[in-house]
Amino acid sequence: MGLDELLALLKTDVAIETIAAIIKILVVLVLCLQVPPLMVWVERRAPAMMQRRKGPNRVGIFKWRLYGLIQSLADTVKLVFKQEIVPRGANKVAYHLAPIFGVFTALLIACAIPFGNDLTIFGQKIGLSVVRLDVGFLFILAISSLAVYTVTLAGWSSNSKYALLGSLRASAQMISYEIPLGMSLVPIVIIFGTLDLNQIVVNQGAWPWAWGVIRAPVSFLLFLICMFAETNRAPFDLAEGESELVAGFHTEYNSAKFAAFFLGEYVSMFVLSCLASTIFFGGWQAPFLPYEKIVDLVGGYAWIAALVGFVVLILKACFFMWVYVWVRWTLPRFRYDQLMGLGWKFMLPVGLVNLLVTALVMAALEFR
Amino acid sequence: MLFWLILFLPLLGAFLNGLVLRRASKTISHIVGSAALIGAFVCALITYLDFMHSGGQAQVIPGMDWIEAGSFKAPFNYILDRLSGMMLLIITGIGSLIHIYAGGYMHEEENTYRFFAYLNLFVFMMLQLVMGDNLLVMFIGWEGVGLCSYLLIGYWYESDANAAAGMKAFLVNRIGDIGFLIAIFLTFQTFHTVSFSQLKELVLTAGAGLNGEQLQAVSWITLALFIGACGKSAQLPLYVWLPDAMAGPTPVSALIHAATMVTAGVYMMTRVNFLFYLAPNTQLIVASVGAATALFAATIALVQYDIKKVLAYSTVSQLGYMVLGCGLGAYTAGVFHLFTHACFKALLFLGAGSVITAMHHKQDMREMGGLRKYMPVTHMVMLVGVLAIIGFPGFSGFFSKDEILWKAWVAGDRYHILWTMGTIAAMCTAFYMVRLLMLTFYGANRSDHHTQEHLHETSIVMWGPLVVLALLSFGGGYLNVPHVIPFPEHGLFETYLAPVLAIPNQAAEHWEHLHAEHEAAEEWAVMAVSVIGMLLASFAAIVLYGRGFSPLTKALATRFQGIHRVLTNKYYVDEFYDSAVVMPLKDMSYFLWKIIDVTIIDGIVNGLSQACLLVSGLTSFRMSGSLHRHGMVMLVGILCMLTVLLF
Amino acid sequence: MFYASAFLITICSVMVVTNRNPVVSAIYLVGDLFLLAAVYASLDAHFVAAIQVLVYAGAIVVLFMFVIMLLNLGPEGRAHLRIPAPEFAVLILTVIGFMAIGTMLLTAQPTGVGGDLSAAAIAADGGNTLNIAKLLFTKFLWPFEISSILILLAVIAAIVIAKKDKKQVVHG
Amino acid sequence: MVSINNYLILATVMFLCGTLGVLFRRNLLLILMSIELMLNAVNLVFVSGSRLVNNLDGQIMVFFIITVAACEAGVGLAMVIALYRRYGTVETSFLRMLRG
Repeated sequence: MGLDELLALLKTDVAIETIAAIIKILVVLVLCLQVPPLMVWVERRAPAMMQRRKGPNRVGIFKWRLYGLIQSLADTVKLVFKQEIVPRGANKVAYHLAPIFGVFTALLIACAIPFGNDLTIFGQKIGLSVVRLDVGFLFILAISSLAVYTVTLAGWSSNSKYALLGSLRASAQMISYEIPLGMSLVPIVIIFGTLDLNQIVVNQGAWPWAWGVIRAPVSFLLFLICMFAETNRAPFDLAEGESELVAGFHTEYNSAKFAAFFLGEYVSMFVLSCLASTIFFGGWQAPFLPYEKIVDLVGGYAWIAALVGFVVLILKACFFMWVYVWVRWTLPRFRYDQLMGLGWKFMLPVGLVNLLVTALVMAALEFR
Repeated sequence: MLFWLILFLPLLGAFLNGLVLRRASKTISHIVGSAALIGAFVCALITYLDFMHSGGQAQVIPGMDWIEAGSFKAPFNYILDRLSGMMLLIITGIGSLIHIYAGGYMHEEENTYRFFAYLNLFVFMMLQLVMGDNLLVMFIGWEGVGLCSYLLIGYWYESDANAAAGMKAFLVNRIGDIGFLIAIFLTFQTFHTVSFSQLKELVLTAGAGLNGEQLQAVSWITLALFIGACGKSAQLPLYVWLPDAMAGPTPVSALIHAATMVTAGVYMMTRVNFLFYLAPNTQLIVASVGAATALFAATIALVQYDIKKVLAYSTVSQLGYMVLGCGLGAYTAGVFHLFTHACFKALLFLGAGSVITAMHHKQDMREMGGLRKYMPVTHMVMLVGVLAIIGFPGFSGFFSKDEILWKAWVAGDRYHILWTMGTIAAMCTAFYMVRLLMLTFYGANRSDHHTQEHLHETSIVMWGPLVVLALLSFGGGYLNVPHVIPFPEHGLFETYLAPVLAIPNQAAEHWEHLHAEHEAAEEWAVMAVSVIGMLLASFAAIVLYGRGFSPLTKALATRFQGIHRVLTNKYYVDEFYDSAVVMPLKDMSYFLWKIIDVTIIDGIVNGLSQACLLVSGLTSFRMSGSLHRHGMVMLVGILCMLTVLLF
Repeated sequence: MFYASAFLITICSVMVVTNRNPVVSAIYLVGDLFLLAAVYASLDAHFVAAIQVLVYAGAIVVLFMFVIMLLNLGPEGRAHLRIPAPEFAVLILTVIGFMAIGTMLLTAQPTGVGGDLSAAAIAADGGNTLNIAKLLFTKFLWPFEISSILILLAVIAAIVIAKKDKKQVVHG
Repeated sequence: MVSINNYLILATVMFLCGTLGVLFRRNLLLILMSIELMLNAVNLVFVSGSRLVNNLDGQIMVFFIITVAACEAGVGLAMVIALYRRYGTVETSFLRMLRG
């Protein structure tokens, strides 16, 4: 087989699609896997900064300490190499499945997030998300509803009271906040008229006043609150509740599986941040710089423009990650009944009213 | 628009009074109730003038659709013609006066909102009855006024007697209502419509006339309708409720049981006069019953001491005259008497009400007397009322009652007996009305000291309406002056009502005598007989009761002890009904309850359930109660069915 | 793709029914539902696939798990599959019946116009979801509204049934 | 393109599993799960049938079935909880109230 034939084979649609898919998967995977170590570092340094202390700063390779960044690496190594202990009476299958499931769902959601506009390579249209779904929105909701299994399985299978209590709390919380989450997103669908995430980004445009956060501010607030609840983060971290339940559903986990929970949690935080940016903050759209303009600026190379969009999205997501940390170290923890009350008696009605108002306004605009 | 205001202003008043203003003072209830009626009267007057101005042709005002089932249609349509227009004015006009008066009469009562709400509702229902263009809408009004009558008779429901009187009125009316209902069914079956305007057109334009079968049906329809009228208009034998209905407040007696509701039967018969003309046999019955009622009730009234009872029997008697008029085919005379009677009987009742108020709610005439000097205005208006009802020449009753008697005289030889009864009843009327006047206003006062001290004329709210009614009672008669009497205008009312009355060609022959010419001397003679009889009777009453009870009264009472006792006890009709109808009914109900219901029906039901228990007890031994067993049996069954279906 | 899913679905279904432990059964059920969603997606019914995961896997089975955990149900005894003889006959009968139906289905020749709901056709028509939405709010509007009332009733019924006699209300 | 017969066979197998589960398991929760399995088999038939006859009505039916299933699960589980609270078991072999 000559080189020409090989090239020709590579230029077929199937080949291009396959190669693009592999690249996309790799990029997203690597990106997601880099998040937790970084976040661990941020979560240690940021409160230190807020509380006027130093935080971890000793670990370094030779003399490069990188503000303690290496600490995360050391922790990871430590976690992975620890002895694995499975509690007696644990359900083995479920016990091993739970952390994997956590990472799995988080990464699955990441698949649907558009990191850039559609590219045309060798005459083949490639969507810059791992899977380009016309029901991406529903996909995300569906998969995020699976996240609750991680908690449930982990808590139940470890054969421990604390874990079971933590997981009951967490799963009730996640089921409850699933509903306002969906409610907060429906107005977006109404406004932008599509379930395709990339199309939503395109419809928002580059001008910040046309972004989702301006058009549906109530939705954004609801989504933000649900984001915290869905990831079991402070101020909704009752599932862990260190002071009461030791560590909630993952009390009985250690070593690599504990690391996997960590991984899953941070990845899902990151993914939700990306989602928030995508839906409410214009996604990969750089503010004030329309995509076509960027393409013009860089001399017609669409892939450079796509790269710019990618970076913009990551930056936006980083902002939300920062909000996570910020809130965690600012607000105290809710009481359980307060949490449930907030979800059912406040968020849900507000979400419904918001939905109704949005629908009415959109109908009115259409009639006009 | 104005038309709908007439209908719905009273309803609005009832609504406001009954539901909204429950906590309001009685002054406000009074003002709201009266204002609704006065507003309705003004609207009615404007509508009426407008209607007459445009020629006075009957018109149907479409409302909304109501019942539609196949060919059966009963929309809420309203009819506005000369008859209903006149009734409209009577109801709202006299109604307004009575409402105003009621404010004074009910002054010492609590919770008058209820009273005015019922009264307004009554007016609304009465308007429904009068304005409805089909039998069904009329029936709604018919039942509605019955209901209001029941509510108002039992207004002072704390007393058992009042509640019982209300119940009696309601139940007796039921008998008549059944007649009415049967008439509606028969009408629809025969003519396939219940609308008055369509019926009229159908009957009058039927080329060769109705066939024998239809004529037969018409006889039954009219008979059934007359039974309904008997109930509502208190004719023999269903009159018994009306005297008892005097338990209600006097304005109610005036409005409902004298002026308006009780005339509903007469109105209804006039409304379908074209059917009655077709049924001479029914007409004969109607006339006979009317004359009999007139005489019967008048004789009872001779010996009553309760002022309202006297008036009640007089009302029954006068209604008898109206019915007699209708039965003679002289609907003009009947309706004209209805009109004059509405005025003077309302006047008499309200006057009696004033007297009762002054007497601290004592109604027995034996305790009254000499009130003339305490209540001059009331005395004057009552005098006018009495002169009107006894048919004193020049007053309205003279014109209307004599017209009916004259029609009875000319109807033919066999009707002379009816004329005789009517004339005797007129003499009785003169006697008891003058007796009432004498016992109440003349002679010495017989009340106790305490009452005597507080005797005084009533307020203007009460005597104001009386004066208006007195004027009407006096002047009303000149609307229909007989031809023989020299007067600028003759028979205005007859001309007025002529378009409403229609004798079908088929029956024209039978009713020829209505238009026959008679010698003036004959008419003068008949008139003279009744006037002389009236004067004699009045004189007798003055002699007997002019200065209280003269010794002669006692002598007469002992001399004719038997008759006197029978009359005092109202011919024992109530007792007869009690033993002939009520007790058997009670016994039968008891039998139905104890034997049929408890033993047989309940026995069957209980026995069935016992049998079920027994059978299931026998068969339940195979029941495991296991869900799975049940499910499996189901599944096997389904599989079998599938097999059958598929292969 | 289909045959793999079908194989796994079959295994999962069997496991759901035969496993001793309710929680494991529930996990297999989730797997079942997930794989079915994949099958739906392969049939270009994306909306149904998403709803399947969202409602079935994400809500209904979670509810099951929740209840299992709430009642703290352990594995059943060994006897959970021991079937008395008469019932065993029914079992055999059922299996035979279903096998007969299966055979018929295998040889049946269903008629119908296939293929026009292909991915390309659907995409050209505005997408599966759009079409379903159109149908749902026009032809099936009344059933849709009635189903919403049904859900409301179910919510009320569930709360009333599961309510404790005095105060506490169980969430879920 | 996979023949529709295969989908139907798969649905039959699922339905069979569900039926057997309903009939032979003693645990109420398992019975409810088996019912879900049966409903899913029906859904599969609907979706593949919808594809076969080129009509989206089938998918709408699935939508409604899922709705009903959700209601059924909610009420059913509430009943399970109530039963458990009352009798301390969810084993059907102990629940024989149907026997009069």
